[in-house]
Amino acid sequence: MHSNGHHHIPPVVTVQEFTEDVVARHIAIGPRYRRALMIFGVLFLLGVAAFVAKAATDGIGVDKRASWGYLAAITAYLLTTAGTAPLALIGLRAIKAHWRRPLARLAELYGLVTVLILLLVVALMFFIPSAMNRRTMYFQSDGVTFPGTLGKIPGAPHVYDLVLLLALVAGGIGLWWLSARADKGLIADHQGKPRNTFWGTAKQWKVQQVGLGLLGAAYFITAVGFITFFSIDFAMALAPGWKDAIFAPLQGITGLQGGLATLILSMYVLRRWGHFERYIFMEHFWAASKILLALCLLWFYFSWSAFIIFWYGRQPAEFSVMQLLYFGPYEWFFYGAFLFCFVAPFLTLLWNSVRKSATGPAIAAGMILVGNLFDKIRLYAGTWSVPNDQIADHAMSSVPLVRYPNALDIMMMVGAVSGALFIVLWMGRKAPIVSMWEMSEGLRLRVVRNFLRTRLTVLGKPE
Amino acid sequence: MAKMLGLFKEEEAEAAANATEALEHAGYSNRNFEVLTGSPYPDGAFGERETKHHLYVFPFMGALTGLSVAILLTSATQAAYPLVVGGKPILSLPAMTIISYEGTMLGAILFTVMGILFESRLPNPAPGIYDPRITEGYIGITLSVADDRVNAVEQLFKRAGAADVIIQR
Amino acid sequence: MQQRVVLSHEKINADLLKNVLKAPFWYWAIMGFLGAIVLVGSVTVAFLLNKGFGLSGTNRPIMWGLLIVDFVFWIGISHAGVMLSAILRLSKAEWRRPATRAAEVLTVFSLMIAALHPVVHAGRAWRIIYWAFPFDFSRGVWVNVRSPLIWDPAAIFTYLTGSTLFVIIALIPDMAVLRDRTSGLKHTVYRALAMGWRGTPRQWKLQIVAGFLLSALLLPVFVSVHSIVSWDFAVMIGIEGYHVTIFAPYFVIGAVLSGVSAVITMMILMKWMFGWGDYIREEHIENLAKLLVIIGTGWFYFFFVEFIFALYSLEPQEIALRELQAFTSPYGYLALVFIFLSYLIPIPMWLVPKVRRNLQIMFWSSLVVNVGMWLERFLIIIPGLARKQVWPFDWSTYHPSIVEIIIVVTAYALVFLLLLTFAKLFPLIPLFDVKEGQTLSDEIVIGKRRVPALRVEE
Amino acid sequence: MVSPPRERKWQMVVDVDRCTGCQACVVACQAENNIPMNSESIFNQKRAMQWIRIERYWEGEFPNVKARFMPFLCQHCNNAPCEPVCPVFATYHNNEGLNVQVYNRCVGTRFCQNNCPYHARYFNFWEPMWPESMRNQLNPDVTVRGRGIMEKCTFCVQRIRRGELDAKRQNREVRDGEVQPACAQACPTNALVFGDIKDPDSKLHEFVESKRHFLVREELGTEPNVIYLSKVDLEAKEVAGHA
Repeated sequence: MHSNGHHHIPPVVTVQEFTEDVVARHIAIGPRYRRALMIFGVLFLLGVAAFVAKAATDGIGVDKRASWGYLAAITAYLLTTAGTAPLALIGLRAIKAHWRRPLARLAELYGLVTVLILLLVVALMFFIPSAMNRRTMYFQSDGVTFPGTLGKIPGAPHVYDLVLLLALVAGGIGLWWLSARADKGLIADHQGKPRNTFWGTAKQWKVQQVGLGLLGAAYFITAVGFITFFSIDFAMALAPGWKDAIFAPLQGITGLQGGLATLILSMYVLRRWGHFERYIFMEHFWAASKILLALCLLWFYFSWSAFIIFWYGRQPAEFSVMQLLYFGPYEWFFYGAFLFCFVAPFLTLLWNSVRKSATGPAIAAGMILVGNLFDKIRLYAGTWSVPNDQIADHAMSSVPLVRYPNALDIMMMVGAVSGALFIVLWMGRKAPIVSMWEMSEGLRLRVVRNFLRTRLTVLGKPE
Repeated sequence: MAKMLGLFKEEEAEAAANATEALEHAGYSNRNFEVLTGSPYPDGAFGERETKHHLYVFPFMGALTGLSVAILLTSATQAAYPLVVGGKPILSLPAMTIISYEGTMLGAILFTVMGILFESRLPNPAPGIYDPRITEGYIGITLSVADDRVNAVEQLFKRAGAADVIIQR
Repeated sequence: MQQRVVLSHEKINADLLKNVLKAPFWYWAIMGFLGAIVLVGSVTVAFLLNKGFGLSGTNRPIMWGLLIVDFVFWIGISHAGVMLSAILRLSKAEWRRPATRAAEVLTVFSLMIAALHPVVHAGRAWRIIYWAFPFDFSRGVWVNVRSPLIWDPAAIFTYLTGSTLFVIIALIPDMAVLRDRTSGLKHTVYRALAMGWRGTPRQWKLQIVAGFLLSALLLPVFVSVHSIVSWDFAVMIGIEGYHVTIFAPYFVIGAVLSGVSAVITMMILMKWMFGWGDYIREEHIENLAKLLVIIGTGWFYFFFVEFIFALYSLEPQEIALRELQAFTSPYGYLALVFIFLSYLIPIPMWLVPKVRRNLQIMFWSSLVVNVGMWLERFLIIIPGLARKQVWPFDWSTYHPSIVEIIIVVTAYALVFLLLLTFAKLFPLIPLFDVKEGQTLSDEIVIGKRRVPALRVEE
Repeated sequence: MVSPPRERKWQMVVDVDRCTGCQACVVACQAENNIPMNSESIFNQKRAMQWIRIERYWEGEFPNVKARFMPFLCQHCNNAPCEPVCPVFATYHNNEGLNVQVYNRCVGTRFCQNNCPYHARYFNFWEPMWPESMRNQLNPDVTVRGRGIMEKCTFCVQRIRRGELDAKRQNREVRDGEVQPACAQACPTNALVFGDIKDPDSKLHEFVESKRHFLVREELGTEPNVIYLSKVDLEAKEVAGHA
């Protein structure tokens, strides 16, 4: 929808100027950048220290799960923000949205955070009991008669989650490497070094195009699959009586929302402090925030679909789950999530003028990132605090009390987030932080022409 | 005063645009003349005056109206005849939410449609000077001129390359 | 690859108004045939109302039969229109232009027919006024807003009103075209419908904005409609396999799958019937097919999760039901047909560009998807009811009676009849939308390549 | 001097151990509540109407086969799943713990029957018919239902009302055992016991305390007002003892 009035047409930048500008800025690292890198690195190390300390004091093991809920929460948080940031890009590439270009490389960088997620998930594995004789996705039982079980499968759930996650990590690294290849070559030229892998032959470009497409599809499917399994194995299956088919898809939606929010916020930072005003226009925020708005609505829709069924059913099992997740010990976290994942960003992004600005979408994105954290704490800290002896039941006999994070928990959470940002900034040095080949392609396909008495942008649609 | 309509062929849109310019040189600002086309053109393609509208206000008004009506209906009807069903509360908020939501959207849609008709000044019983060829792609420029200047404007249209000029006295 | 076809307004008018201005003989033949079916159907309905619902195949456990299955199916089809014209409009997809109106009209008519099903299906249809138009002052007792059967009419009414107005608003400029091409009574009617449209910049501007705004408003409604229909089932704790939280999005995406395939079928039919080769081109069908590959895969994910979670419960009854649904005759065979027709055959096929551009194959494969989706609804609704209770005393099976089958067939005939009637009175492809597409299409040159381009206002 | 009547909550106890499956309750109910006759074909169509039905199951292998009987009637749940789904309030919960059905409101959506976990609701597929000879046996206190509507056990509400009126006229409370639904009255083994749980000297209390006491599908949380007492199977006990 256009608001009425004249349309400010952004200036046309030639590929030439663009390349020189970005390359120059990439080669000369700024002091602010270096400082940020250092700070995040230190915070990350502190987080690791906190983890070690907590392991020493609280101990590790399936029976110690209750006190580690916040680690699970932050892992899920990273998974549904950084880990899902590439999904937004992949989707936009699939529909060939021309405004994806400035946030392409950022998304690919966030894809690298999957490595950190891998470490965290490995740590969490120690607290998850085997899938024997309880409600899981693996239907296993050792002799104890359960209907519809497959008997014994060793290693579930741990092995399967690990395999999926490894595939995800491979995909994340692959996406970045394949896309960064071309730009590395470009940088090498300007540094007078010889290109080592990528010469930009027609064949190589073709490989790039097709490869990114296939790899993207693979990453998308793996990510959805892993989120599904993770959210069930590490949350739902730990809360007896919680049988909620929509939970995994809801986590997927939350992931898309968080991922896009992460990208919008990063794009804002890049524009504001990275001085990319010439390449990142209001139009980019405008288009992105429209999708973010839709995702907020979807978040509510999915949550509501679960809630209305529980509310109507009124079965004892459903009642206790609603107590645990919505209106019981973690009610304030739920209200927080509801406010920041839906109400506030929705009311912000509702206005076209806000969507057309850079600050508005950035603020909304920030809110969503906060709300997502609340949501994860409610879900993971909540389910992890259910005592072990109930785990095989089909209804919760007692709703556990709330657990607030202690100093170590907070240090770990901060550490994890800083670790993610550290990875992004650090790898942002290896290849430019905007995807130059993709931007140049965009600049080539964008022409401004006179049409009768008005001036219009003409966008080439090669296919 | 006479109403005039200059018609330009579809493929000669450029000529039409020139004509509007010529009109402006001849002292008719773009609030005097109006451009009639058979299909939408980008804003300002013929240097016509820019459209101001408040369509975006309507859906919000409609949503508020619909929401309040729906809430009133649902809550009042439950309170009016309080029957316990399935141990659910007399004021079942989740159920009310769903109906209120539909009410809100209905209100928004109805008001928007009204807004569209109002803002585009439809229905319009007396459309004024018009020619069927416009829906065939011809571009029409219409304005009302003083009788003594009719010929001048006609010449102007012709010079710009009008296929036909219709004059209504 | 979008090829650029240059068409004059005159040609567009001539082509797209062909049927409106002068319908060929075969058109009237088809109309007569469908009319006959509808006549038989209405007599059957009257008979049913007169004799009572004992005429149906339903029995005590299986209280909801074929008509409810068909109701869900038509609601599903009705999700094509807004899905396409709204989402594609908002995402400014150029290839939406020939598809939008046909899809919207399909929405309106299938929704009307869908709404008829539960009415006919009720025990005392003549008293339905209490429910469908709920607020019955004479009795002092109001409707029960807690019942999904009250949410349903609310949602359907909103959606029907919205989409109808959507179509009407978009029709105004084309009414003007018809006004200028007709004479006599027709002319008077179309002049009234055109409401004095002249094509001023203001009117066009608002026409465009209206498209976006109404799309944005209709999208959330369209999602709510099928969600609420799904809650008709999902709120029930009395039946195994119904009380599932995922039903709402699962039904919606299934509806979109069947709806969009229905649109493909319909567009190809339009191309063949009216010879609109210049407007409905391979690339349009191809893009729709691509869209369907994504939607279908999403639907398959939901289907998988829904099924897996029935087993997740580890409750014997729940698992027994799934065995009945998937592995016991006759449902087992239906399940096999359903999964192959609605996903395993068409979706992989559509990954091949050659197939996507072959209208013959696309026509049949898109048709097949809807057969599958109809079976899906059947398999969701009937087996659960057949094993309604934990103890086998009241278990039963369901054989649709001839009466139900006739009514179902009539529903299809009626939708086609309405669509063809519309095609006689109004253009099925929005003229002004196609013309605008012509105005906005351009080319840019990169090296030796002429790339088709699009003029946009940023 | 009329004192306001005590709050009532009608409940029924079904002692599965005492039930012999003689179907007397079914016949009594049929006669009392003007339920149309069920022909064989109607049974085969699975459209038979019995407000109370005896479900019979065979247990064990021949020769030592046991017949098990389970009387089923509307459980008058406190959280009745059938009630909220009715769009026209044709069924709701009254303040005496009864799940009542209002025939005139019913439009026949059959949603309630679908959502009843006890399968206790019955739909009039046809206009109910009685042979000429039976016309005079119709109970004047009970509505004759038309086709296309739902009906189900009412705990013989007409008898409850009669009892209440008598009590009121004599300016006293309803005595325990004074009000009897047709089924309970007809049961030769007293397997069905009806009463008012709010009545301190009701004989329901002893059963409710019994350790054989169970509710059908308790996990659904419907809180039925019909309480079942489980079967006592001595042999089974022995078998269990040996094992």
